[in-house]
Amino acid sequence: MFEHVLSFIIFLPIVAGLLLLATPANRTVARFTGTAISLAALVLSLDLYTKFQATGHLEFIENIPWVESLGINYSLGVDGISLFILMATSVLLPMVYFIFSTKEKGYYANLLLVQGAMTGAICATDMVLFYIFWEVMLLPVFFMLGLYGGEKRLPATLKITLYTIAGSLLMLAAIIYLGVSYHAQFGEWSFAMDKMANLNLEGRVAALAFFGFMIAFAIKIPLFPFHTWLPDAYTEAPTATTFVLSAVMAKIGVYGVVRFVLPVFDMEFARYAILLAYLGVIGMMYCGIAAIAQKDFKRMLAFSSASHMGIIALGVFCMNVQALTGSIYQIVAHATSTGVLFLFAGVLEQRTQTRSIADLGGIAAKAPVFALYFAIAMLASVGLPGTSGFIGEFMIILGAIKFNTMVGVLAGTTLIVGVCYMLWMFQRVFYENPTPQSEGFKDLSLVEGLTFLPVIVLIIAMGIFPNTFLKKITPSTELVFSQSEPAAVHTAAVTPVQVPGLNLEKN
Amino acid sequence: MFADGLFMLFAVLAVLGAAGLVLFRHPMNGAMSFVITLISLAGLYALLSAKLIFALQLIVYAGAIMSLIVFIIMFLNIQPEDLPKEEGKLLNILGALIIVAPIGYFLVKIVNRLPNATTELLGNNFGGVKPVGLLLFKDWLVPFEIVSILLLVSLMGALLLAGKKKEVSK
Amino acid sequence: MEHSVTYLGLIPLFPLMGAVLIGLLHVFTCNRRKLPEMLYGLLACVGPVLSFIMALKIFFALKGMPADERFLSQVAFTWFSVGDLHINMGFLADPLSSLMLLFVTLIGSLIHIYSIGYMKGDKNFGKFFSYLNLFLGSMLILVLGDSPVVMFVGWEGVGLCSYLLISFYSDGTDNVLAGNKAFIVNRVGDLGFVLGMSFLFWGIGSHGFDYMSLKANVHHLAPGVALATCLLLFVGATGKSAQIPLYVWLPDAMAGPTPVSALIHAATMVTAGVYMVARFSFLYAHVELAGTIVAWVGILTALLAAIFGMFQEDIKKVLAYSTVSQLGYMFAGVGVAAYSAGIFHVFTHAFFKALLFLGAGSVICALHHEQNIWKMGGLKKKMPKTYITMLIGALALSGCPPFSGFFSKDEILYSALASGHFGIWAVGVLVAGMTAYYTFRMMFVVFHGEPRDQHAYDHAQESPAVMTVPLIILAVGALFAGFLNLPAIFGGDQMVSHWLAPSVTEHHPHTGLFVEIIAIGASVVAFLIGIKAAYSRFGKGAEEPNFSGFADFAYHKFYVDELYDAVIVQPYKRVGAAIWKTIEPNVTDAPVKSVSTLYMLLGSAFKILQVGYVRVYAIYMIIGLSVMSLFLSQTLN
Amino acid sequence: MIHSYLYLSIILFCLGVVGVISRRNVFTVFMSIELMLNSANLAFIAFSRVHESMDGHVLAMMVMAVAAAEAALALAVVILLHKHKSKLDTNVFSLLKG
Repeated sequence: MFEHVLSFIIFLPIVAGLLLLATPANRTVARFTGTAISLAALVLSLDLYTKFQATGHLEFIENIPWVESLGINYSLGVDGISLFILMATSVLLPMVYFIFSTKEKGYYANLLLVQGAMTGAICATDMVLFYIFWEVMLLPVFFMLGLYGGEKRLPATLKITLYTIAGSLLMLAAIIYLGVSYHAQFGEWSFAMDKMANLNLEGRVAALAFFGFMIAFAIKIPLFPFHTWLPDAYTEAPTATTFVLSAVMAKIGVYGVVRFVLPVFDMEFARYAILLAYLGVIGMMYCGIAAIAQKDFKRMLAFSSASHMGIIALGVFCMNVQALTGSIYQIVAHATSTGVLFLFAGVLEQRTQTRSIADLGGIAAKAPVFALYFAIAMLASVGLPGTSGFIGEFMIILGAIKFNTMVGVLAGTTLIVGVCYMLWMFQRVFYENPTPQSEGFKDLSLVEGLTFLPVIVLIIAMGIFPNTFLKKITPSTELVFSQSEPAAVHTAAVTPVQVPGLNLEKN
Repeated sequence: MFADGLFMLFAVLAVLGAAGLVLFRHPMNGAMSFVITLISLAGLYALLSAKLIFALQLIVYAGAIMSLIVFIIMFLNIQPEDLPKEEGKLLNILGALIIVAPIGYFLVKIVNRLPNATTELLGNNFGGVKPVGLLLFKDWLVPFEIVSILLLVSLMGALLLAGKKKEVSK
Repeated sequence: MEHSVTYLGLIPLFPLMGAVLIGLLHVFTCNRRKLPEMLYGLLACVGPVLSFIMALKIFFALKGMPADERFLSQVAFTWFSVGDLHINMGFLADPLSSLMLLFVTLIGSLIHIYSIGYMKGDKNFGKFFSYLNLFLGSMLILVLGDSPVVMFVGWEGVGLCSYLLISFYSDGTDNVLAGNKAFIVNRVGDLGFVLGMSFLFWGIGSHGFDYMSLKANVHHLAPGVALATCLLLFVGATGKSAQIPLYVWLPDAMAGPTPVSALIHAATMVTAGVYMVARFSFLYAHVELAGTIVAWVGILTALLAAIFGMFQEDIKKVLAYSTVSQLGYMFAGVGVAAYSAGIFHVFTHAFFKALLFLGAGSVICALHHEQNIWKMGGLKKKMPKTYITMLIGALALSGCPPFSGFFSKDEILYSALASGHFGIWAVGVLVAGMTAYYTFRMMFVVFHGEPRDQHAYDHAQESPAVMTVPLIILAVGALFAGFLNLPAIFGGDQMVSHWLAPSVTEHHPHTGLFVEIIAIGASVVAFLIGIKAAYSRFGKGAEEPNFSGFADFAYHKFYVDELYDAVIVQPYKRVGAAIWKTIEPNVTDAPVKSVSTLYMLLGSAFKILQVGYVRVYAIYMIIGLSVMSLFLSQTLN
Repeated sequence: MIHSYLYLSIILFCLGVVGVISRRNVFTVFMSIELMLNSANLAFIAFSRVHESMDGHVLAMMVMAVAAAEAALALAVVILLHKHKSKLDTNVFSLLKG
């Protein structure tokens, strides 16, 4: 069984979700199934984690021919990069079932489906398979948002649909282009990710394919200026959906860039990295500044999430091992901080029946445990050393400085931008005097407290002992750059597009 | 030559009947001229050695279906004032002809590319009941069954529509 | 040269564990039933006292070694390691950090004890001590960290505690705003710190990023990068140590409880910037220009803060500006490469400023949280212990020989003069006079003359022993700490300077006795003029003055806060609102919106064709067919 | 020779189309559709003769069956229409208007 552990992690939730939809199970059964299945996936993932060798290469490979005439395989595998995102998915999702109990059967079924599909997208090493999981993971989100969302859910659903479908189609075109190019260059059909890295891509069409991939991932991440679906969707979606979107799904965009774009389009990447890096930095500042103007705390967190995603994406574009590792680390850190903040926002909303910052106040005195948890997650989100947020952010800024001084300095402003809106929000909601809505605020119950405890512990552990986690990631990230060593000779000849900015070496 | 003469006769009758259908104001007149078309078509089928179809055209089409239509027209007891007032009918028809002309031209062009063939009457039981029936129940069995279902469905549909009368009156 | 030990990590760990323990106890009991304050008090004091004992142990361990081998280090574990970036969670105790350790733990312990009295009856008693312990732990990490990154952990940790403690009375909006301001302004500095670290790493960090390796490789650093690094790190220092242009948070930070002001915003945290510059002395010694900039920024801050201090009416703000001013001196000291002088001033300042703050706290407590000096007066008789101890502190602050402040400040001014920074020296002497003036203005108004608020005066009484004993201990420190670094001219042997020598890169300029006498003489004269002016103006009791002209301008702190608000805060908010209200819907969202608008337009255009008659739809279809046929018939011949 | 049959089929088809799109009387429209079906039948039979294969005959029978089904339904609809609106005008059906 163990050689198919990845398939189990992927298909256990999917099958359970479909069964739930097909059978007339009631809400309680659905919730229980969801909890049990997600915990089972967690156990399997933990087992996987402990057995992971950290060689830097793919492990737990499964490879079954699927559409042989086109060289499409059902192939799975994890390396340090994907393992980490997989773990984030498996560890964080079970929480959702414990906290919010008042949802319908279909909601839990969709949650299970999205979990399986996301895991599939993370583990897939064949581009077509990845594309299929990528599309499948979007569907449950549409349903959860459109069926169970807030008041303005329909425009939000429409927007996210328009955006993501547009991106996905571009990616599909690019994938087909890659397959055809592979056939043209090597005489056989294949969509395997590792073979694609051998492709020699040049010219205008390759650039178009590169942008096809990049736009699809940029929309998912979301990178400025493709982020406008995010505030609406994050605000209107039910809490657990927002959590899934921000904690994991957005990260698959970044992961896609690392896994598919970086090895395959090394030349294009080297050429356009500076532009993309600026987009990341601008997005970080833009969304961070916009966050301060929000009156709705969920929307504020949405902008904060977009702001952080800008910096995470930046880490990938900096093309050095520190920044890339920082990004991967920050992906999980962000899931444990901002993602969990969304859950806390859900708790707040559930108890006070309001999302307006102005309606709240003085909660710290009413609910010290909740305030403590919230504060820890918030501090991790602003990157305080000793919490998970610092390590990644520091390495990204460090890498960005090497990549381009100007970008690095701008990236550094995340330290200031983040703290402004977070403190402002914390002050209004948790300090000052209680308002009528927060008057009877109840602290976290024992179950809730225990549910959140592992994440809080994880935040601290990731801040104090990051190396235990980094040991699994770094072999893979170091390989990303050592593999493209021959390509690096190429890329040295590539002139990056000219953007104002200083270079450290020139100083 | 005799066959050509017959063809010309039937063809002219068919076109005239069709033109009458399009031009007559009252549907009863139209139906009558359409019957002429159908009967002349039956004759043409016979010239093409389609014996069974010739018979069916006369019995089913000219006989059954047209009787039904005529019956309904009479049943409704249509007065000339019930008919839609079609001002500029001829103009409409002229416009329609202009629209349709390219289609006809295109089809004619296609036909011109086909090899011409003679249409002598064929013996050896071509188009007779037995060979057509064998073909129908061997090669075309499934479509045949589907058509039968279609007929059944339309029958029930007609019944349902007729049955709606009561609900409406309520 | 380095000696590996295993107990360094324990020093910050004691208070940190105390913080976690107290914090958890508080969080889980505060809304149910209150635990006795004594329990929290005892728990809170255990950590700092244990750390102090360890600090003593380290001090004596170092003392027992040869001078150039005084380095104790411990690598607790690999913190993170990616590529050639290799950061250990490592601690380093050398003369510099051991000196810091000693006074931080000593003053920290005293203030913990004092706080038991000061915070009596507060409903968040446990929370307070949890934060205080957390602060001490972070400060010790800052001091002990063996690489800039570990120092940054403490650096941010103390910033966090500062935020938490300033906004401790969290039901008042102003307090929380002051906390926010402190954190955000500090973050601006931290940006500089992080960028400085990054430059340093890409410059010379790949051979190891701890101070020892950096020091060994510093000559590989390109001059431009070195200057940039120095200045960026100094930006970090200006944030933490409240220098121009980031000093604005410190006066507002007085919103926190007074022991916090004493411990964090006077004695320890705010001196972290000076400590950091001294830590990087090898770097600053490498780039002379950077040092000069640091010195000038420092001395100008000293001048500016002294001007502000002369016109304040809140007793804690007077002290806050004097802290800013004294920090300016310290930077002037480290800027002119007199690192030991700067650190020595940190050391003495910690004693007398903590003393002054605690004394002020005692006064504030006695007057039921009245902080306006114009509502006090004549307290000398009511609170003799507080008065005498505060007088010692004030004399030390004003630089009266032989109090500790005199020696340390004089050392700085002498170094500035001796190294040829004449302007800095001149401004420094001027500021010394102003310091004496505003310090004694405060003392005279508060303790001398007639009571201005008879009711409050009648209820005032001397604070309990738990508060006065730390005052007395600190007063002893403020009196005698100066003798530790007695210069040769007074028959001393500059113990502190010699002690620090292995840690900092400095060279003592050799000048004649004459220069030294000029320096001392000028300082003493400035002190006398200052105190005379204060006495003639306020000695016999004075009423609250009405300010006009320059004084009014200074009373409003040159409107710097308003300027920052108008130039940075408001535009920032406005940009945020503009993005949200204008740019987001009209610019970035425009492509998506235009797609949907396009579809709507097309829809309404095609709607005209939808007449509803099936016949017309048939006509459309036939027209389509017809057009297609026309086209296709072209292809046939 | 066979061309003549096909030309006739085209002429009848075009007349049927003209009837459908230019007339408003439901019966005429309906019978025009029948006319088009018949023109198709003619083409079937003609091609059947050319290829000397009887599949066309079978198809023609199918078309007749469809025509019969259509007649049954269409006439039912016409009756309803007449009942409700007392009109035989196709313009009465305008529910599809956007």
